[in-house]
Amino acid sequence: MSTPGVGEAKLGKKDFVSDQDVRWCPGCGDYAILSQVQKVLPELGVPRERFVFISGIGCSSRFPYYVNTYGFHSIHGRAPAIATGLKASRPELSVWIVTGDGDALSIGGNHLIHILRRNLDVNILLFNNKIYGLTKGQSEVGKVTKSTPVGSVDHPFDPIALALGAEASFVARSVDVETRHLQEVVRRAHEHKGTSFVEILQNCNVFNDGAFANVTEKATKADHTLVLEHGKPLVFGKDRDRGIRLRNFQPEVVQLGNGVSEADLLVHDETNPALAYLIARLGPPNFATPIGVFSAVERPCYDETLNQQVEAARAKTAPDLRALFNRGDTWTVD
Amino acid sequence: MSTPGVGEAKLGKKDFVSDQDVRWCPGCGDYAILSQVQKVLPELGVPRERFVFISGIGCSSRFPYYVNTYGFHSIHGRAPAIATGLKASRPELSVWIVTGDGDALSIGGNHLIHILRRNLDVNILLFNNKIYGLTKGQSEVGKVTKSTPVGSVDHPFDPIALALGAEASFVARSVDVETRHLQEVVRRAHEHKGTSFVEILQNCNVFNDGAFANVTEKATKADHTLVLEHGKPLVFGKDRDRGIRLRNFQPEVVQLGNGVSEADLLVHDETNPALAYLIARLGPPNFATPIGVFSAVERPCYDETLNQQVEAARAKTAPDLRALFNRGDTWTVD
Amino acid sequence: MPDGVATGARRVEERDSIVIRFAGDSGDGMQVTGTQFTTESALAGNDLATLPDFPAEIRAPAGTLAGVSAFQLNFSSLPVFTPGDDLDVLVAMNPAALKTNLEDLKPGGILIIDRESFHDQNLKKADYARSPLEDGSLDRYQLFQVDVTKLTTAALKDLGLSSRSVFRCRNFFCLGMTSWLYHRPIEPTEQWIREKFRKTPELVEANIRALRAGLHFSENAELFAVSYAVKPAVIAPGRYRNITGNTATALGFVAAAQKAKRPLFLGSYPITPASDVLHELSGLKQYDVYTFQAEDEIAGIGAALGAAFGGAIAITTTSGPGMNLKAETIGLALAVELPLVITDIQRAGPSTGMPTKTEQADLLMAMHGRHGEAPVPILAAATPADCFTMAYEAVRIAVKYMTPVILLTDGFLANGAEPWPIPDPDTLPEVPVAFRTDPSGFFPYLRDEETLSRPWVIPGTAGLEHRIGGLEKEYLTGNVSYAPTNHEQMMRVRARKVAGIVREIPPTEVFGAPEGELLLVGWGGTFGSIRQAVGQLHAAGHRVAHVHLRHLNPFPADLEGILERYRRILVPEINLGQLVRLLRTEYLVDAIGFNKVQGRPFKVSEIVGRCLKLLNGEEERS
Amino acid sequence: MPDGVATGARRVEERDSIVIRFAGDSGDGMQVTGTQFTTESALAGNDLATLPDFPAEIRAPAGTLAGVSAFQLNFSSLPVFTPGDDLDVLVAMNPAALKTNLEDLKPGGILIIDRESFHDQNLKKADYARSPLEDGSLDRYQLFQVDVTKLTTAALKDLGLSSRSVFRCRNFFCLGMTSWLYHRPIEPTEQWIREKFRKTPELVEANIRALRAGLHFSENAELFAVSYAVKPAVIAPGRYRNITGNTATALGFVAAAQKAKRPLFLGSYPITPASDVLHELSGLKQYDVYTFQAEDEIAGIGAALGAAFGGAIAITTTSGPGMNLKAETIGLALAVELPLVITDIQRAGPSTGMPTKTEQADLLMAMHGRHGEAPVPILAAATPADCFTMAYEAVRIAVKYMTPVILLTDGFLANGAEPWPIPDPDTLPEVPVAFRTDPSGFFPYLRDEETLSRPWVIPGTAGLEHRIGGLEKEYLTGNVSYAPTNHEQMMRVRARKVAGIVREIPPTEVFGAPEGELLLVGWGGTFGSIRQAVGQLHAAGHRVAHVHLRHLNPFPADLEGILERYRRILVPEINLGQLVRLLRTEYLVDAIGFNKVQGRPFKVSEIVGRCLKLLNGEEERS
Ligand SMILES: Cc1ncc(C[n+]2csc(CCOP(=O)(O)OP(=O)(O)O)c2C)c(N)n1
Ligand SMILES: Cc1ncc(C[n+]2csc(CCOP(=O)(O)OP(=O)(O)O)c2C)c(N)n1
Ligand code: SF4
Ligand code: SF4
Ligand SMILES: [Mg+2]
Ligand SMILES: [Mg+2]
Repeated sequence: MSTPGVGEAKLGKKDFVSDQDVRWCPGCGDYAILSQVQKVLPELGVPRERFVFISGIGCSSRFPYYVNTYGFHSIHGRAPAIATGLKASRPELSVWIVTGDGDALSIGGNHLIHILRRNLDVNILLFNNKIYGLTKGQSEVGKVTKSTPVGSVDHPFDPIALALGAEASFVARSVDVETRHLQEVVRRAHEHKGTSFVEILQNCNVFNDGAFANVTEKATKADHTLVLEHGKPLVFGKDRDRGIRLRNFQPEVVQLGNGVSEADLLVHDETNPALAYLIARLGPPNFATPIGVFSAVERPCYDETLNQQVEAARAKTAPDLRALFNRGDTWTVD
Repeated sequence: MSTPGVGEAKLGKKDFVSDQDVRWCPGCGDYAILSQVQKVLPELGVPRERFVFISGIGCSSRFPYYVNTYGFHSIHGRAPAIATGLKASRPELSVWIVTGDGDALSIGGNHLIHILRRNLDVNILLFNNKIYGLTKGQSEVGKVTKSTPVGSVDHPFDPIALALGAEASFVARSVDVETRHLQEVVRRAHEHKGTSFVEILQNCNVFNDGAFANVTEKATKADHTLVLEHGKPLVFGKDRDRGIRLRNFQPEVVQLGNGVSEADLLVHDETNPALAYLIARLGPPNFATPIGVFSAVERPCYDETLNQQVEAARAKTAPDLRALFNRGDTWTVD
Repeated sequence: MPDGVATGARRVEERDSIVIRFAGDSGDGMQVTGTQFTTESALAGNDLATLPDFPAEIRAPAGTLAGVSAFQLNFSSLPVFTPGDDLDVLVAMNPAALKTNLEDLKPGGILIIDRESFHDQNLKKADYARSPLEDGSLDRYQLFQVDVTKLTTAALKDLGLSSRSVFRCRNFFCLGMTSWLYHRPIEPTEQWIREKFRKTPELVEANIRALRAGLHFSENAELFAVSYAVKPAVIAPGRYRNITGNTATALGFVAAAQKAKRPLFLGSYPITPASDVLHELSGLKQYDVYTFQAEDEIAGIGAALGAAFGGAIAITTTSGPGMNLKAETIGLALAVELPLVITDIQRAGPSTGMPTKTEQADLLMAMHGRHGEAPVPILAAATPADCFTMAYEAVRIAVKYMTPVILLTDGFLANGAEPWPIPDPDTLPEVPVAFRTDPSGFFPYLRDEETLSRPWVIPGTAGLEHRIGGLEKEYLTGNVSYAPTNHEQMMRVRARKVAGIVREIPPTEVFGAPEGELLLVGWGGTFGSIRQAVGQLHAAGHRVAHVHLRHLNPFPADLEGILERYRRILVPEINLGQLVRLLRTEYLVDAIGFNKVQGRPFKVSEIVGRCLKLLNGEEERS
Repeated sequence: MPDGVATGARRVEERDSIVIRFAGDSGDGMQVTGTQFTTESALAGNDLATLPDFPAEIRAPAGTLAGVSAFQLNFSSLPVFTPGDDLDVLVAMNPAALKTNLEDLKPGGILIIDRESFHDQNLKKADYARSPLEDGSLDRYQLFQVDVTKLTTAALKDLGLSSRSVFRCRNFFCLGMTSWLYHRPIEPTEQWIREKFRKTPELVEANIRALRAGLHFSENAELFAVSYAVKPAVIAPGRYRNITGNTATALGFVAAAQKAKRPLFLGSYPITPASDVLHELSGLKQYDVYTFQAEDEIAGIGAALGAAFGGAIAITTTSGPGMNLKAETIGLALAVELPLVITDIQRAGPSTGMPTKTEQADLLMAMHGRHGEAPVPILAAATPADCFTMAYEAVRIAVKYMTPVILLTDGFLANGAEPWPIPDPDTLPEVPVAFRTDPSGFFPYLRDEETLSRPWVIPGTAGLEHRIGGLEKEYLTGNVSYAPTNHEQMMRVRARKVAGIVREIPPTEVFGAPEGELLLVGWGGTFGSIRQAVGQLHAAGHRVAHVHLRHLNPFPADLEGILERYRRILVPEINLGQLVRLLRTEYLVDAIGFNKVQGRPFKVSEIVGRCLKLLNGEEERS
C-alpha cells in the first residue's frame, strides 16, 4: 500500500501522493489546493502516519483519497463529529477536516459550529465554490441554478462571520490559485493550537465558473482583494492607495492622500475577534474581499482538557475492576 | 375547545390561557415568561387564530400547550424547520418558536442558524437556563453536572454572538423576571420583519438555580447589567457611573467623572451588527451582561420573496394541467 | 414519408425490436444522443424503454474507463417492457466505451466506432495493451469503423468553430448515422437543436450539419449494406409523450395538488438520483408550487410537515442516505396525524454506496425504519410512467387518511423513460380536501368512522385553536396522556387506520396463468423484466404468472388468495430479499427470493433461466 | 440478630414473598425509600426485583395525579423473576398516590396512608369528591391510617428545622415502619443517610431519627398486630450487590474495555432513560473512560466512530428518538467495518411517546432501520444484571468481527434492579484486540478466513496508511469500486460476516418441558414475567417451556430445532408483534404474538391466563 514514513530521511510532496487517480473535472480548483497541501505537509515535522484527513461528501470531500496518509471519507456533513472522537481520544494525531460549502455549511452546520465552540485542536479546510458540485449544481447563493430557476431567495452564510459567531479561535481565508498565500495559511492553521478554520475560495469551473473571478483575475485582483496582515493598516488597491477607516463605528473605504494617511486607517489585529467580525462583514459590492488570517486567539482545547481530566483521574485512583464491581452495598451468600 | 377570537370586542390575557394545567416545577422561570407573553399577545392586533406557537422538546418547549392559540410541540431541535414550512406557505400567520438552550443551540443549532440566515418573518424565544432541564440537568457550561462530574470541558455558545454570526436581522436579550423589559422586547420582536431572535435568561430553580443571580438579584443587578438603548451611550452601574469605551478597538470599562464623560463612550446603534457583536462579547467576568436589542436591521424575508416568486409565476402563466402534461414532444396514436 | 427520413436505395430488412446503446465519454453527449434517438423512435410509433447509465458522480478524466457514460434504448413494433438484455447495436465513441460495453453486444451485432479515437493515449487509458481493432477480437461483430471526427470536422469546416466545439458535435454525426440505419425521422432532433442552442446560432448550424452529415454519409458511403425498418407498435390510441420516472413523479404531485385545490409544498435537500424532482418542481411555481431547498433532509421533511399543518399538499423527496435522516420526523407526522408524502428514490447502498446505480433495498427501512410502533402506508411505482400514478395516489391516500405515506421509486425508474399515455386532467380521481371549520363538537382527535382519520384543521381557523405534538395523546381530545390503556388504544387505532387503507387498493392484476406452477411476485422497477420473462414462459406453455405489487403496506386484500393458487412463489428483487421476508411473515408461504445486487436491472433471460430451473425441478428448495 | 432489626413481641407470620409499593408525590422521596428498602432486603438475604415508576419528565405540581412517583419491590425466600403483579402492601403518601395505585393492591392487602395528607386541597387535586377514608371504599383492605407528618414532626422537634425540611423526612418514617413490619435491618439505611447528608449533619440526625421513629412507633403503638418474616432465599454462594440495568450496562462496557486494554469512548447525547449511562461513565475516568456529551445523537455516534477508527472501544447510548438519528452513521460503520456498540434503551413510542415508560418496540428498527442492505448483529439483555453480560458481549463481538453491534435494553431494565452476583474480573472472557502493524501483504479489506473481519489498523501506524469511506469498495483493496459483480460480492460478504456470528452464541437454554404443547419465546425485559409464568404452568403439569433470546441477529443455530419440538409458539412482547414477525419469516412457523403496549411490563397472571387459553384449546388461531 504505502511505504513507511518514519525514520526516512526527509519526505517530500510525492510521499503525500496516493496511488489513486485524481478524479476531479479538468480545471477544477481542487487540484491546486491538493497540490499546495501536499507541498506543505512534509514541511510540518509530523511523521506521515500521524496525519489523518477526514471529509464528508462532495467533490471536495474526495480529497482524502488522494493524500497518502490515513483518511476517512465519511458521510455528508459529519466529518467534524468523526474528527472530534478521533482527536479527543488520540490527541497526538494531526487531524484535518476537508469539506465543502454544502457539506460544512448546509447539512453539517451544527457540527461545524460545535467543533469551533469546543475548540478541538484540528484544522478545517472548507473548499467554498458556492455550489454543490457533486450533485450537479444547487446553491444557496442568489443565483439561477437548477433548483432555483428564477433565482434563489436565499441569503448565503458568510463562513467567516459564522465561525466568529461560534467563537472560533482561528479564522482565515485563502484562494485556490494563490499558491503562496494558501501554503502560508495552511501552515499557520497547522501551527495554531485549537480549531483552525480556513475558508478556501475554490473555482468550480463546471457549475459555477468564475464565482471568484474578481479575486483571481490579474486585472481585477488587486482592487478587489484586501490582504490582511497582523499589525498592518487595512490597505488595498493596485496602487495600494485605498484603505478602510472607521467612522462612528462604521467602516468606509477611503482614498489615501489628500490628508488621509495610513495612520487614519483601521489596523489589523488578529487577537481581536470583534475587529475580525467587522472586517468579515466588509466585502463585495461595497468593499474588497478580505483574505488572510482574520483572527487567532488562544483558548483551551477540548481534547487537551479532556485528556488532562482522564490523566488526573488515573493519577488519583488506579483502575481496579474488582473495586468498581464491588462499589456500594454488597453482601455475601455462603 | 376554544371560543372564537374574531369579531370579539377585545381579547385579554385570559383569552390566551389554554385549558391545560401548567406543569413546570414551582418557582420555574418559565411561568414568568408565559405570563408576559400572554399579556403581550392580545395587544398585537393579530386575531388569536392567526398565532401559532411551535416548539421542540424540553421544559421550555411545553410552552405551546399553555397558550390558547394554534400550537405544535414537535421534536427535539426541529421547530425552526417546521416553522419555516408553515410560514413560507402561510405568510399571513404570526409564527412563534419557543425553544431552550439545549433544543436551539445543541441539537437544533443548524436549523437555528439557517432560519436566521434565510430571515423568515418569525419570532424565536430561546429560554436559556444554561441547563437541560427536562433530562434532569446536563449542561455545556463549565460546571459540575451529572454528565460532567469533574466539571465540563466545554465552552458554551454565546447565543447572541452565534445569531450575529448567522447574520440574524433582529437580536435581543431579556430576563424572565424583568417583566416590563421582557414585554417590550417581545413586542419589538413581533414588530420586526424578519427573524427575531430573543434570548431570555431563565432560571431553572431545580437544576441550575441562580445561574443569572447577578442579573436578577436586587443587590447586584444594576452593577451587572448593561441595558442597551438605541442612540444612548453604554452606561451602567447602580449610580450609572460606569461606561464602556473603545480604545484601539478594545472595549474597556471606565468610571465616569475625572475627565471621562458620556461623550467618550460607545453609543449603541441597533443598525450596526459589528457593534452588536462587539457588545455581545462583553459580559462577565470583565463586563456586565448586556440586555435589550443588540441589532435590528432590514433585509429581505425568505417567505416574502418566495411568495412573490409564486405570485409572479402565476400572474405570468395560468396553471393548466393539460398544458403541463403535454409539454415537450408528444405524438398521437390513432 | 416525411421529409428527412432516411431511406436509401439498398436492402431494407424488417425487425421486431432493436436494442441500441450509445456509449462514450461523459463529455461526449451520450445522454443527449440517446434521448433524441428515443424521441425519434417514439415519433416513429414504436413502443420503447430506456436505460441511462451514468458514471460515478464526478466527471472522470476524459477517455478513462471511469468516465464512460451510456444510454440504452429498446424500441419495437411489439409491447416493450425493458430496455433490453443484449445489444443489437453498440455505438462506442472511444476505446474505454468499447471496453466497458462490449460484453453486452450480441454476437453478430452491429458495432460502430470512431476509428480516430483509437489512438495510443486513449488505448492506454482504457487499459488496452494493443488495439482491439487489430487483434481480431472484434471479429464476431459487424464492425463499422468510421472516421467520425474527421467527417464531422469536414462538415463544419467553414463555420470557424474551435476544434473543441467541433469535437462536441460528433455525437450528432453518430445520431445521423443511426437515424439512417433505422429509418428514424430527424426533424424532432433538428427542432430540439434549434431550441437548445437558441442563443448561439452557430451551434444550431453546426449540430444540424453534423446530424445531416451522418445521415448523408450513411446514405452515400455505402458503408451499411442493409438498413432496418421497425414498424410502429400497436399502441392504444391516444396522445403520448416520453417521460422519465422523476418527471412523472413531479407531475403526479402537481396534478394531485391541483386536483385538491391546494398549494404543493416540497421540502427537499439535493441528492442523487432524487434532485431532478426538486429541479423539475422548482420550475412550476405557477402551479402554486412552493419548493424549499433545505439545509438538510431533516429540515426538508420538517418544513414539509409544517406546511402540512398549514394545509398544503406536503411532500419531501430524497434517496436512501437522506431517508435515514427523515425517520424521526416521519414518526412525528404519524403521531400528529398530518398528511405528508415521503419519496425515496432508491440507489445502491449501504452507506454512500454507488449513488448513480439503482437498487431496491429500502423497502424494509420504509416498513420499519423508525422507533416504536410506527406504521406507514407504502406505495411503489412499477415503471417510469407509473411514477405519475403512484405519486398521485400517495397524495390522495395521505390526505384521506391524514397520514404520512412513503412512495418508493428507484434510480432505474427515475432516469429511465417510456411512452406515457397523457391523461385527461378531468378524469383523474378526485382528491377531496375539506378543512374542518365547525367548532361545535370539535376534538382534535375525533376520528372519521370509516377511515379513522382525524380532522384537518388549519391555523387561521377561528374557534378551533388547538395544540398537537409527539407525546402520546388522549384518544379523543389529543391532550397529553400517560394513561396505560389509552396508550394501547392509540397504538392499535393507528395500526388499524393504516391497515384500513386496504380498501383503497384495486383488485390485483394477475398476468399469465390464473393458477399453476409458479407465481412471480415483484415490486418496483423490476416490473418490465419480470413481465417480459413471464410472458415468454407463459407463451411457451408454462403455468406461470406475474403479480406486481404497487401497494406494499398494507398488502392488497386479495393477495393471500392469489398466492395460494400456485405451487411455488418466486420473488425477484434487486436486493438480498426484502419483499420475500414480508410475504413469508404475513402469509407463512415458502416464497423464495431471486436476488441480484449489481446496481443494474435484471435481464429478462436471467429471470427466465431461474424460472426454468424451478419449473424443471432442478431446484426444489432454495 | 443484628442490632436494630425490628422484632416486636407480637405475632410473627412467615411469608414466601412480599410485593410492596411506595407511592407519593415526586417530592416525597419515594425512589430513595424504595431503593433503601431494597438494599435492606438484599442484606436480609432475599431474592428480589424492583420496578421504579416515574411520572412524566417535568415535576408536576405537588399533590396532583400527574406528580405521583412510585417504587415497587418484590422480595422473597424463593427465586424472584419480576417485581410482582399485585401488591401485598401499598404505602400511599397522599390521596393522589392512593388513587393512581390502589387498583393494584390485593384485596385484604396492607394499605398504609398518611392520614393528615387527606385534607380537602389534596383530595381535590386527586379528583376525589369525598375522602376515600370515609366512604367505605377502602373496607376490603387492611387500612392503617398513620399521622406520619405529626409523628415525624414530633420526633424532630428540637432540631430547629424548617417545616419543609421536616416534611421531607416523612419518607424515612415510613421506611422505619415497613422495616419493622418485615424485619428488615435498618443499619444500611442509616449508613446511607450518613454518607448522603455528610455535609449537613442536622439532616443526618433528622433522617435517622425519622427512620427510627417509624420503627419504634410500629414496635410500640401496637398498630400492626402481626409482623412478617420472609426467610432468606437460597441463592448461589458468592458476593452480591443490587444493580440497575443502566449501571450494569455501564460496568459491562468498562469491563470489556479494560479487558481489551483499550480506552473506552462514549459519544452520547442525553435522553431519557439512557442518560444515566452517560452520567455513570462520566464518573469513571480513571478507567480510561472518555465521555463526550455531543451536540446531538448524530455527533454522538460520529465521534464514537472516529474514536473506533483511532483504536478505542467505542460506544454510543440513546433511546428510540435518538436511534433514528444514528441510522446513517450505523450504515457508514458497517461499510467501513469498524467496531462500535450502539445501545438503545427503549422507551414508549412512537415519536416522543411516553419517555419515562417502557416498551420493546425498536427491534425491527434495529434490524432494518437503515437504507440499503445493512445487516448488524443485535443483542438484547434479559434482566437488569444481564445488561452487564450483554454489554460486555456486544463489545467482544464488535471487536472480533469489526462491525457495529446494536444492544437493546429498555426503560424497565434500565431503572429496575436485582441482585448481581459480582463477577471475578479475572474470569471474564478475553477481548483480544490486535491492531495490524505489519505492512507486508497488507490490504485494508483483507479478511480473516473464519470471521471474515478486516484488519484493524489505527492511524499512527507507519507504512499502513490507507483510506476508508462509505462508497462501495473493491473486495480486497478497499478502493472505490462501481463494478457490478464486486458490489454483489461485497453485499454478500457483509451479510455472511454477520450471519457467521452465530458461532458466538451459546446453546439456547430451554426452561420447562423439553418438548410439548407450548413454547414461549421472549426477548428483553419480559424475561422475568415469562419465566415465572412458565414456571407456574410447568409446575402445574403443563408441557410448557420458555426460551429467552438474547441474540436477535443472527438467531441461535439451535433455535429452529427447538421451535419444531412444540405444537404452539407464543411470543409475548411489549409491542404490537416484532420478534414474532422475525420468527415467522425466518422459520415459517405459525408463531402467535401476545402483545401489550401500556408502558409497563406484563403481569405474570396475564401470561399465565393467555397460556391457559391456548392450552385449553379456547383459542386455536390468533
Ligand atoms: C445525507 C446526504 N444528503 C445528501 C447527499 C447528496 N450530496 C452529496 S454531496 C452534496 C453537496 C456537496 O456540496 P459541497 O459540500 O459544496 O461540495 P462540492 O461538491 O461543491 O465540493 C450533496 C447534497 C448525500 N450524499 N448524503
Ligand atoms: C432526538 C432527541 N434527543 C434527545 C432527547 C432528550 N431531550 C429532551 S429535552 C432535552 C434537552 C432540553 O434542554 P433545553 O432545550 O435547554 O430545555 P429545558 O428543559 O432546559 O427548558 C433533551 C436532551 C429527545 N427528546 N429527543
Ligand atoms: S463539479 Fe466543480 S467542484 Fe466538482 S470536480 Fe467538477 S469542477 Fe470541481
Ligand atoms: S426542571 Fe428547571 S426548567 Fe424544567 S420546569 Fe423545573 S425548574 Fe423549570
Ligand atoms: Mg461546494
Ligand atoms: Mg435549558
